[in-house]
Amino acid sequence: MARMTSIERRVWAGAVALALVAAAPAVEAQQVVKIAAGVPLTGQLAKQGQEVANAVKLAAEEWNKKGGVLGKKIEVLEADDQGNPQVSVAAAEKVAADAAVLGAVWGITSVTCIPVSDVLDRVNLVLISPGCTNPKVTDRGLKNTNRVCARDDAQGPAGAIFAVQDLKAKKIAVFDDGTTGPKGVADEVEKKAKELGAQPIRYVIRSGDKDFRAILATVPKDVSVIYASLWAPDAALVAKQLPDVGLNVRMIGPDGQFEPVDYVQASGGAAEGNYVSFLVPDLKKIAAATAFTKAFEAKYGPVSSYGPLAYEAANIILESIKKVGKADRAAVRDAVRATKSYKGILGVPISFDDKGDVAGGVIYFYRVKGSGFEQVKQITVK
Amino acid sequence: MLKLTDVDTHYGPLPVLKSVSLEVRVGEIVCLLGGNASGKSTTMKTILGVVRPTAGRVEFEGDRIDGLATEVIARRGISLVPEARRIFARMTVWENLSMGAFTRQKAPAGEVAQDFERVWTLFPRLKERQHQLGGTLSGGEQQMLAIGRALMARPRLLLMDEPSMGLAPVLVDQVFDIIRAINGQGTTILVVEQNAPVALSIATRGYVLQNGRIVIHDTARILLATDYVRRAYLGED
Amino acid sequence: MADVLAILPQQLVFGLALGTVYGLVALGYTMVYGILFMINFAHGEIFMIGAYVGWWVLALLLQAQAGALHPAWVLPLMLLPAMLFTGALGVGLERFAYRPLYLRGATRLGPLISAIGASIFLQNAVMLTQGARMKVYMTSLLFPRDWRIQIAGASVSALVIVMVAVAGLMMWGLHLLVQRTTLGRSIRAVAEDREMAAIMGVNVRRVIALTFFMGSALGGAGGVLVGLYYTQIDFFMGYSAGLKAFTAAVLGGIGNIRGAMLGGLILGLVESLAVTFMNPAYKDVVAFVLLILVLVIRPTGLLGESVAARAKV
Amino acid sequence: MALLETEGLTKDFGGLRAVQDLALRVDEGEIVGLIGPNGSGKTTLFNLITGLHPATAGRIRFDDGRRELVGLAPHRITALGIARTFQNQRLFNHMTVLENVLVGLHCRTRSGIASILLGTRRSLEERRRAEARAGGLLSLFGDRLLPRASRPAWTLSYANRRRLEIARALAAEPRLLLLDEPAAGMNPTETRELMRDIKRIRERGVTILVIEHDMGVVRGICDRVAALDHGTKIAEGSFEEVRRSPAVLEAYLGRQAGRA
Amino acid sequence: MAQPGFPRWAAVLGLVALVAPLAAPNDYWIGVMARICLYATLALGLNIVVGFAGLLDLGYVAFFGIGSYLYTFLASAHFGLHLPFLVTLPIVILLTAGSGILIGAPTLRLAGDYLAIVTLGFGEITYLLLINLDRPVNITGGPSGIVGIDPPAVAGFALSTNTHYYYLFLAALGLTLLASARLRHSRIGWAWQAIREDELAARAMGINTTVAKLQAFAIGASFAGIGGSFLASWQRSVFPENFLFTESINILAMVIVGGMGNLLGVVAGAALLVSLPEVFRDLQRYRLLAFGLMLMVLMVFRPQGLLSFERKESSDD
Repeated sequence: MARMTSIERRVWAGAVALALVAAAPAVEAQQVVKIAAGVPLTGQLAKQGQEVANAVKLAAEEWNKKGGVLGKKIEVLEADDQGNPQVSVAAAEKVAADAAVLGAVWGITSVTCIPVSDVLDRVNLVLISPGCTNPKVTDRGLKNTNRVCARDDAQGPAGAIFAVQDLKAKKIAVFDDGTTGPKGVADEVEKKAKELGAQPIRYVIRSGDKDFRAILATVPKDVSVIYASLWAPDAALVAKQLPDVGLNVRMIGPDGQFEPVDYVQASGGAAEGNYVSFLVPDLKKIAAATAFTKAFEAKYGPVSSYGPLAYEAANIILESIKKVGKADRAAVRDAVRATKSYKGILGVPISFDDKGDVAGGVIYFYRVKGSGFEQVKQITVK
Repeated sequence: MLKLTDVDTHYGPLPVLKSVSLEVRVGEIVCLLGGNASGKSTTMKTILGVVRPTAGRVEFEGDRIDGLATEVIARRGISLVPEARRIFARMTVWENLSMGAFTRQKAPAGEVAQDFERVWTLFPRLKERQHQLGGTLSGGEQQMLAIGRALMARPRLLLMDEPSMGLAPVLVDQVFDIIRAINGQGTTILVVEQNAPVALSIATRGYVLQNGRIVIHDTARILLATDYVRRAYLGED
Repeated sequence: MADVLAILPQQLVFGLALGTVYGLVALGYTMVYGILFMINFAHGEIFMIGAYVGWWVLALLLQAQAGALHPAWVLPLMLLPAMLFTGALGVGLERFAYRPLYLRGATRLGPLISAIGASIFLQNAVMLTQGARMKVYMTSLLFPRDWRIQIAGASVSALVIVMVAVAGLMMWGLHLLVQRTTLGRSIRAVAEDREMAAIMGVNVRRVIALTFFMGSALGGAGGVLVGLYYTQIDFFMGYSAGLKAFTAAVLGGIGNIRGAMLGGLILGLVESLAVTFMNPAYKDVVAFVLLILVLVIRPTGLLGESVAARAKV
Repeated sequence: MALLETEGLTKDFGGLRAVQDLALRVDEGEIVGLIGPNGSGKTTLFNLITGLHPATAGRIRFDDGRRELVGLAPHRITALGIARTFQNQRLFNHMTVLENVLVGLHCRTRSGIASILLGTRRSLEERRRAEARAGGLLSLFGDRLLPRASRPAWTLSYANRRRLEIARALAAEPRLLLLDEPAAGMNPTETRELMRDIKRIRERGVTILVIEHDMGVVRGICDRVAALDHGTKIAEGSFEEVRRSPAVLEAYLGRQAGRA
Repeated sequence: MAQPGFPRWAAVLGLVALVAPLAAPNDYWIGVMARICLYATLALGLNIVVGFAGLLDLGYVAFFGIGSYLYTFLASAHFGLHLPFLVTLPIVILLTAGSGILIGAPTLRLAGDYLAIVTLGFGEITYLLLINLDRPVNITGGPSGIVGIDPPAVAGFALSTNTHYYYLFLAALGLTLLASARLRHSRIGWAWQAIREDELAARAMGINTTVAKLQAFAIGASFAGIGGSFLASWQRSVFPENFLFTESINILAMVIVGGMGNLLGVVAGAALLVSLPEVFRDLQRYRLLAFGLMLMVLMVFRPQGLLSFERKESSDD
């Protein structure tokens, strides 16, 4: 019996401790407005995730310099989703439970965006994704879910059109890495290319592998172009390893490769002349964007594709809060969706359609030149 | 030379040795008798510091050695021919022997070579098989290897745990002849045996261990005469 | 089919290069396992950290005097600090994260979880200090692209030759060390029978620490070579390389040094052949199915001895 | 009636012949002693009978020749009615004393997963009976084991571990019980107690084949004795006959003693 | 070890768990508690294989994934089947148990770490199949998973809030705990533990180790089937990324940190390893660093786990 009581005591002590832990983040008076940045801060995608979080922080700082919003200071709540669905749900619930949070910039992978949007929808909390491209993200018709990036089924077909019509490709090798975004784009490229009468051949590499030579060697020598639906570092490796297998073809890639450092520089010149599609026109030509780039680089280092998108998303949310004029999540959610022709740093006026996608569907193509990109073409996909 | 005083040893909560005291003097062959699970091997392990005594003291050449690490005790000049031989099965005969000489890496080169010669002389079979893996030897050869390995350390005190186990009678005699020869060359020996008659026939003195306690100790001759052995092993009255 | 045959020699070269890498990293798993019967899950991170040390040396050299870098002296200069650093790290892990456990007679799974904790810790420590962004090895400054030769229809770059040679030399050196030296004999003795080794006068703890040092140093060297060959490194690279190398070690028979090399080579070759003849999406499935088949037929791996009987949960 | 009979039984380990052309017979109701120096093949014989090692050649017949044991899986052999103890004490150390015995009852109980999960009355009833039976087996050894029933087995003393091994083996309701050095590590009082216990077990109708080094025990309990050396039977008969056999004397005491 | 029955501390614990949501400051912590129950169920399943039967399984996540996807196939728009929860769950449990036997069978001859790597291989293969089986016929939805999974509805009441899910998961945890306790004190449980302690002796005691091991795999997998169904219905979507190798490791760590074989310990391990990363959430980028360090420290100071089955007690002489 003596032992039972000791176990009992331990059980009680544990329960009390748990209650204390749970009670710790007690409701505080909302003296701030919080914006959540939900991204992988750790794990394989940490680099992209941290860039998003940094861009949101930069936006918040700039607003704070101008006096914040609703007369309150803006804080950024970083929520680590590790790029993992389970973890993202927990992170989203913590965000949802924090009454000071009025909006979220969430997600660079759809496997987190989708479950997270379900969680945030229950509390009417708006989210704008800077990187979740899967059609399912917005096709489910949630009122709170928006994105400032291209959908797979816009970017993919545009890539196929560019390859077939502009580069006169007959045989296209289509690569992806077996993860959501890249695979989704690759599927769309394949579909559209077939429609256009070209012959796509699919290849899968495994993200995390670094030696793709064996796969590249199986690519027929008569392919005219490679559509590499890959993240920038992997694309740089492919570009570098192509000469090792005697292939000399151009690559096309989606927005994940709009990375001067991780793609262009990392390829050590091998990417020269390759193409990358992106949602927005040349940032270098937009004054607002140059200011952002300068500020970002001064603070956090080189900027790539996600930074500007996340910065834009944060600004749209803050602008909507300002417009609503009160800390009302549902109102903010509706105001974001109602955004019309928002002019930020992306050079195109942003309007959300009724699903939360950026209206318009224009995809811009760039060619790698030197250490950066030059715009070569724009394609509109319906 | 070696002196155990009131040594208690436990495995977990189980007492294995209970107040064991014994002494081995320079030049002797001392024999430790007892049945299975009487604590003989534990005595060996306690001397070597493989298990720590929970009470009592172990002294070697006047210094207290209980509490020292096994390898430190080994370097002081004690070596063991373990029960069931425990040679390194995946190493060659030569390598096993050179492991035996591990503590003597700083010895003059010729000396170790000399020791190899000594082992080859004692056990010509081993020389023939010096490049064979230990695990491929027969039981008797493995026993020779285990003895040879222990000798390579040039121990002042040699502990032997059941050197006759599993050997054909003819080999048992041979092994005990060798033990006597080693002793004649100046090595003190503590031997644990079940084969009491043979062991006592070469020993100076003997201890009988039963359930972790020393129950008898006397000179070998008297032990043989008391017929303890005949009683214990053949059930004679 | 003719196409496939035409690229086969090339594929074998790629498989060999990859397999060498796996084998080198697998050695670390196997050495630690051989002596402690413990899967050192942090070994992948040690490999990754080796790659980072090598990168820093190269970066500093480039800063000091751009150009005129010749692999003949730069490569040893990268390898040495990487091996020393990772070796020391391995010893530190053994001392603080594993030894307290095995000394206190934990179940074999305790050290496994501790190793996983160490792996998570090291990965994030590197991310936080070196940044989450990948780093690029300036390999082309050391090994120009046109340093390559044609052998039997395959184009082999100088880097691959150097990599295979260095890895081969290291394995050969390790083999000699383990087979021919007193230290090697004491390692094998400790692996076989820790207690008897101590009775022979071997300082068991020191031998275990040294084994960690050597296994980790080889992992670190693997990191440098892989960095050069892959040209990109990041804090996460230890995960998949570690998993593959571990698989290679088990395939060959874990605890067996030659088995690790063999397992690595087979895994590398199987992967490159799998993508040649099959849907590349199933490359890793093929590798794991092979592993399972091998183990079902030979439950202790290709060259393994039945140490598994001792390896109880 | 021959409960157990081996014929030409042989076992090789690599190059080593551990048991050679062995013929042995144990009649129902007997206590047969198996003696011989360490390494003479006694334990290997047990492993062959219980199916843990496959025989290289020969036959093992059980139940008056009705069942051939060579080739059967160990659990089938146990189910037929052969149980054993181990020389080096293979108790389930982290299980309680009672649970060790309950493991022995495994082949005499039937409950399937579903009835256990549902807690059907049959399964509860069976478990209650099993626990009662296990308790009964522990009480065979007076108050040596029963008061310690809920302790982990590793906390037991040497002698009690030996006793628990026997209780665990009896739980399988064997007709033939194989005891591997049951008296090792026991003091004289404990040994006397053990001899009494073994005789009592025989009275319950269990035939016993026992390996033992303590000749007092062998003489005290065995109806017949067989002596092994190097895997072959060198003598068989009453204890006195075997003890006087020159081959046995030589095996135990060396050549000189054998000749003496 | 407490004999079966209803120990008093279990009643206390149950009571605390029942009223716990009232003490939770917000929905997030109720969600964390729900997740604790979910993972405790999974950990209990793995505990049967690793803790009871002593078979080191590094690919447990395969069963978790198989359970999730099976549930999804039966109760979502993916194949247009919208079977009711109370029909789906038993089917999933049975099928997942079957998958346990299928995957367990080839591993029977393997011991220790060789078993570990083969199960790891099965885990990886499962993940790769989930990713790739969207073509030629779309079965798994590929890397972008399947969305629009039905929430569980019992007798017309559809679960929606975290509190609902908490009570559902808690009930399941209670049942799996009860099942674990019953099995632990049954002839099958004793057989498992005997195999863990000494497989050879277990065989000599008349245990058919082949059958016993497969039973362990099947029961362990069936718990994962429950967990998988819950995850799918709670998350409303499933992705291959839910079922990475790290998840196997995570669940294994719960079992070991808690104390292998000890039911309360396993639940405590799950509670600790689910809540620690949440407690560390405010550390943001340093979160996993702290978590890794904690794992090491925990193991160094409690090598046998928080509550281990190996209690130090005095001997009897």
